Amino acid sequence: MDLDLSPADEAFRAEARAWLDEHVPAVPPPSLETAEGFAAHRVWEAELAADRWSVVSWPAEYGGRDADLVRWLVFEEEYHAAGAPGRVGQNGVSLLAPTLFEHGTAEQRARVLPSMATGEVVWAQAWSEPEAGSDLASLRSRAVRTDGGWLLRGHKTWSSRAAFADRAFGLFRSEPGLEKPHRGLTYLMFDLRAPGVTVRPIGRLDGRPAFAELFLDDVFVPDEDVIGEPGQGWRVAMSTAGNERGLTLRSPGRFLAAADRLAALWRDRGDPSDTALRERVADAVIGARAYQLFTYAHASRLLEGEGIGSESSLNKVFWSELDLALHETALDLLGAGGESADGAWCEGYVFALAGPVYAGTNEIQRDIIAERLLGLPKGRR
Amino acid sequence: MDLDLSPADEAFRAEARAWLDEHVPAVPPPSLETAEGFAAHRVWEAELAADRWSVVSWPAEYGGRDADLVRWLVFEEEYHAAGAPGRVGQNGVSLLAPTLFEHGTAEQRARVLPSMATGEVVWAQAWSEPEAGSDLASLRSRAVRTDGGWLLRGHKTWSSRAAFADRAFGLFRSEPGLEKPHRGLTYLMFDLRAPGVTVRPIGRLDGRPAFAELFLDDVFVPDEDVIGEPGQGWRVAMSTAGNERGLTLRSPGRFLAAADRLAALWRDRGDPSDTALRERVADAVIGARAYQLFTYAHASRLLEGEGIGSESSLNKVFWSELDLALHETALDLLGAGGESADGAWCEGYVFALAGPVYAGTNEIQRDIIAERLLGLPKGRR
Amino acid sequence: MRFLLDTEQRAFAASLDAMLGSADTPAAVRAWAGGDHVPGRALWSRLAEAGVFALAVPEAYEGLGPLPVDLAVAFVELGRHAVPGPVVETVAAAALLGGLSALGEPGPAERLLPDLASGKSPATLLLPDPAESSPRSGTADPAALSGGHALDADAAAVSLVVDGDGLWLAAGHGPVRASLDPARRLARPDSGGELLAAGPGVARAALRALAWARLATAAQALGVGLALLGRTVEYAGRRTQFGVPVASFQAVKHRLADALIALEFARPLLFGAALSMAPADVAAAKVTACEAAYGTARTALQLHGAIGYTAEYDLSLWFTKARALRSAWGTPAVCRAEALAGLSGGGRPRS
Amino acid sequence: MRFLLDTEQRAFAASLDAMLGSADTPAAVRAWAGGDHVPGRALWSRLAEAGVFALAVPEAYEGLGPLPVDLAVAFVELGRHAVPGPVVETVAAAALLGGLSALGEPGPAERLLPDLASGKSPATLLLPDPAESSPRSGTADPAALSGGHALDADAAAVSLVVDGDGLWLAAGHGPVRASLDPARRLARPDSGGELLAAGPGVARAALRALAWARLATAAQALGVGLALLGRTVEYAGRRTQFGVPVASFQAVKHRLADALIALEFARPLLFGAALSMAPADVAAAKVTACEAAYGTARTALQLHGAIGYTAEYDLSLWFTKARALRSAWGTPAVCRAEALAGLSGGGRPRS
Repeated sequence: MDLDLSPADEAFRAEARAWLDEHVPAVPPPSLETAEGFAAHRVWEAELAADRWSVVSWPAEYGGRDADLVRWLVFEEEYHAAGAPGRVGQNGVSLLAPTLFEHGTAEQRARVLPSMATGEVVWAQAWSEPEAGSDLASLRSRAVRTDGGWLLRGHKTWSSRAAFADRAFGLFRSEPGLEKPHRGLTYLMFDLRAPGVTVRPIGRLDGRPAFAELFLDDVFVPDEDVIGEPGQGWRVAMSTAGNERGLTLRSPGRFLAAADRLAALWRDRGDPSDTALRERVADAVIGARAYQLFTYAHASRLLEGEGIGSESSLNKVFWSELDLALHETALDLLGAGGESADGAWCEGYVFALAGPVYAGTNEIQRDIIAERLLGLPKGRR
Repeated sequence: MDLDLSPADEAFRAEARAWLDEHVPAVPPPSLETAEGFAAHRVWEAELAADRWSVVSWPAEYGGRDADLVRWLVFEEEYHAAGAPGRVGQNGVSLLAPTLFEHGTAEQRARVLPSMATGEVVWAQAWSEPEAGSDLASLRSRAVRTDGGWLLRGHKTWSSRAAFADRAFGLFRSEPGLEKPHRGLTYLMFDLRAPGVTVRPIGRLDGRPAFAELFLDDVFVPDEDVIGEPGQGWRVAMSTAGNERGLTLRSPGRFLAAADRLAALWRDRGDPSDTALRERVADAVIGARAYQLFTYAHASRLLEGEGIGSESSLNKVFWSELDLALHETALDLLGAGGESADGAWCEGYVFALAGPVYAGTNEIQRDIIAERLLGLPKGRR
Repeated sequence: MRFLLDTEQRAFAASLDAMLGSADTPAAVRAWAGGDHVPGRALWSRLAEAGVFALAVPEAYEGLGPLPVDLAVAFVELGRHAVPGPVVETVAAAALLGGLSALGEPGPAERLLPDLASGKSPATLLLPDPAESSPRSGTADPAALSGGHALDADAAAVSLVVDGDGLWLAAGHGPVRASLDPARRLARPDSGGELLAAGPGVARAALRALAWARLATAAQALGVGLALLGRTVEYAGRRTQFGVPVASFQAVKHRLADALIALEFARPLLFGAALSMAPADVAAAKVTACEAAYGTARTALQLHGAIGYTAEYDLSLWFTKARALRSAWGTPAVCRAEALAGLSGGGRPRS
Repeated sequence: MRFLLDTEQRAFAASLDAMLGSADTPAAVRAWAGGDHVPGRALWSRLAEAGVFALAVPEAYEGLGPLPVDLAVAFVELGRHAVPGPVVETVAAAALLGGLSALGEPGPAERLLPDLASGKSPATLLLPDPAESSPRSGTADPAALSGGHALDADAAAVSLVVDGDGLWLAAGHGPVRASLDPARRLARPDSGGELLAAGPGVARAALRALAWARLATAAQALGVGLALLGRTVEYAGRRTQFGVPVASFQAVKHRLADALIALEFARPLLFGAALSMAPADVAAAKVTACEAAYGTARTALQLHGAIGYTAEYDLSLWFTKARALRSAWGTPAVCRAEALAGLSGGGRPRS
């Protein structure tokens, strides 16, 4: 048992750190959830890509560095510690790309991945529908067979980044009426500027359009943009839903960096004798460290060939509650001034509030933990 | 809207305070959960009764003072503020006596109440059975008809005080096999020293016999010790289960006094700059005050003739969690020394631990609150 | 001893509830957040007509008060409907001016109070952190009480600033900054302006204003929490997932039950504080109501799922207010410390 | 980078688990609580044979160590079975003596360590509150670290007392006081006795002993928590109320899920601390494991209902230990402060 990086991994860390020290902008770009901020973040992705830092875990042929899991974690730590900008291409890189690596054709990969790596094409996810939140199998949007492709009809919502993104991917019901709702779904990619697509941005709590509704009215999608077999979309989506570099092993780097900023805020602005706040700062710092070490243990198991199991539900509950506690503590540390919406802590707080809801609510995660990890009887869900 | 006591009520408070100042022993008697402590507490009850302070809310003819709800609350505040001993007769006074007032015969009242008021006869409750905890309707112990009375057979448990008490009361199944489990139960009083009764004390977490198991092997109970009609026991028991002076309006005096002791401990032993503990002390003090005021509002509604509703579930959850938080805070304030089992805080902590479990677990109370007060759909329980 | 609202007080609450419920208050909130004060001012006038602001103004100055219990009744309804604007600040300004008058300085009261009572002049207020009554607050910010801003100074006709022993009528204000609650607009009143009063009475009157501000905030927070709970109960009963109403899940039921417990035990603290107006009682009510409201807000957001998180769905109006009120007019840490300092001892009722 | 126990370490855990599981450990716990040390000493010998105490003793003194990772592995199993006696204290005493030896004072180590390693001499230890490493603890108790007692001094063959720069071998002890955990017997070692060592090295070695005590306590607490969770999962699946297993209620399931989350995130902190033995890492592991164990204990008690509350049902053995360990060798407040002081900064792995 050890936590030591190999000399090659340490060299990788040093190279990443040096590049970031040189390139990370001193003044962060405007919020990702504004038109100008979105554009600025594309420019940053291009800068990353130019030196092959935008998708380190991808194969070199698609612009990556073939980084294994440990190096990916190291890169993420360095990236967030350097205070580098948010990743506008995250949905594509962590959700769509793994699916393409596993189920896409060589042609799809060659066509889609390079422009994703550079930020030239930004992808939005289109999973949820108004009546299908955590209960994803109850999707109603349809893909209807047509000559040379499919016509998409329906209504998607909570589509992150879709207010400004270029393309989207999601599941559509191609064989309606089957008895099992998980069957008959098809995984498709489509253009957000295609005829028939209406994008309606939805304001977040703070009014910023962090997601959008998509109204799809006979949107044509050519056969080449179907991933995997038609009707097999659920299996295609699920096989990478737990992708290790995405939500499952959600980067500890982000929480470590936030905990460090919180500790610094505490040292700068905190009243040293206010142990009530000090304990909450300590819990956040300890929690970030626990999450990092848990992730290293998880990564070690994966590197030994173990699969990802239901323990990803432990992750989800832990990081989402940590993130929220961390930001609530920061706002409380700022006192009445914490109400001000200008600051990074306030934006981070609004972002963190969504954590316990998306990617499977924490209630559902707790059901999964109880049933699959503890073996308790399945209740009605 | 006011919180002012009438001059007569203030005079009552002053009289109680003066009597308690004079009589409360400087050195508290040994723990109620020991043989010698139990005996000492009986002596104290006799002393209270001699000056008609043992059952203030009872009619004068049975040794009381006809105190209304407000005076009862006032008395309780004074009693606990004075640090007076625990009440060994509590089970009888708060559970059995209200039932006798409502459903007993004049003969039963005359026979049972005076010796209860003096502590000469101490009563234990005998509700629970091994397979019937919160689900009280599933009782299995039987009362079998015999000449001039009933024979009790079965197994009761978690009988508070039964290790040292004289008599007990409880529900027994007199008409087995009925379809609805709440039917066919009879409410009986019986002698814990009668032939056929085996009392097996059960040690609490700290080893003290705070309750007992009762094994009943054809224990004869004369007809005169049935309360209400045979077969109507559930109705008889439930009609006073929410008795206002018992568990429902659980005396705020006890929590106020404990909060005051905690605040005093904080002033004596706390590190003033340790705001983490200070906040918990403050929450306990505020919570005790909230509970007091909530109870005054509740009492005001009762005095206007409103019945007791499901809001008693709000009470139960609140006081049991307050009591536990209060004692956990005190132990934490004592630091590593809090581990010592000698102190009153440690005994209080062990006592408080049972609060969220007995008299309907807090889980069941939350179900009731959700369904009856908020109108949420009844789930499976 | 009758610790219950009387029939008249309940009728007052019901009439405010009905009035605000039919006035499209959410639209007024959104307009206010965008800097358009017209619908909010119309609402303000109706509240004034109902006597809300007059409750904080002595009868000598065309008011009905001071009547803190009735004020608390009204502010629960204002919170329930997420009414925008410097409602708390206007009450606090009235308490300050009324207090100054009682201390022998009636001039500013004579001049300003009638228009506060009538609703003609919404007011705002910036108080210094009262060191004597505020133990350490967990922040080094010198203006911990308000973050250095006065709420809605851009909409107020009267901006009062207490600075040491001086009470100033500010002439203008700095740039408006966004709050986490878009309907709260933060600006620092310009320093200087007209000196309305000076002397030790100003600081004493400021403490009185602080107590009234906290009482009104506590009441508003309780109303915010009740609205959040009510909306969430309704939504969870309607929304289905996995084929059943969300409200039938036990975990959902228990979270809602806990929210009700927290709110219903904040309520007696609020009215107990209104009866005594003792600083410790008011601080206890403030922290308890605000924590209950924020806890309910978190529950509401979680149980609504993504829709609760959107600006266009009304839930956000209450959610963001619950968060903002929590730190307004004294953080939870400050209020707990004051409550502990004043409440402990005796175990006997205080009134 | 391979942050996983190896096959040998897992086998070691499994063998201890099997041995303790077949040894009627609960009976030994109850005997110990009653002052009968015979079954507990028999268990002690078997643990020593398995090498548990030798893991804290350097090879030069007939030990196998120091091997903190393996020690943590062992102590998780000791906690899982609620093993009685001064197990943590013996390890801490060994760390102290080994530390002194490394600082050039081998005499006490030569004399005492072999018997600690072999299980012949259970040891206990009283350290002063190390002011330099312990920020304010929230109590004015001068002996905040241990409440002024040494655990099980009546059963220990070696009672060490650090007093300033002096290390003493105590000759006897005061009266035995009950702990909330009946299997923990508290006594104050007599002052004086034999002076084993003196000088600044003693205080440095005492800090090392504190780190080892906290590591072992954290591991023990994790095992206690895992045992409580396992027993409760089993009981809730078996116990029916209202016609269904208690474990099928969603509220029950969620409480158990939360307990698992807390314990499983304490585990990597424990082993990370064992790898670095940095005081901040050890403090973080101590507070996190102890809070997780106590939280699980509360859940276990609540979900068992009345039976969990009885002395004769085994659950109480773990419940009371979870509570006692929480404040032993550094309260949560002390450990949080030390963790914060040492962990913050960098956001990069420490090892």
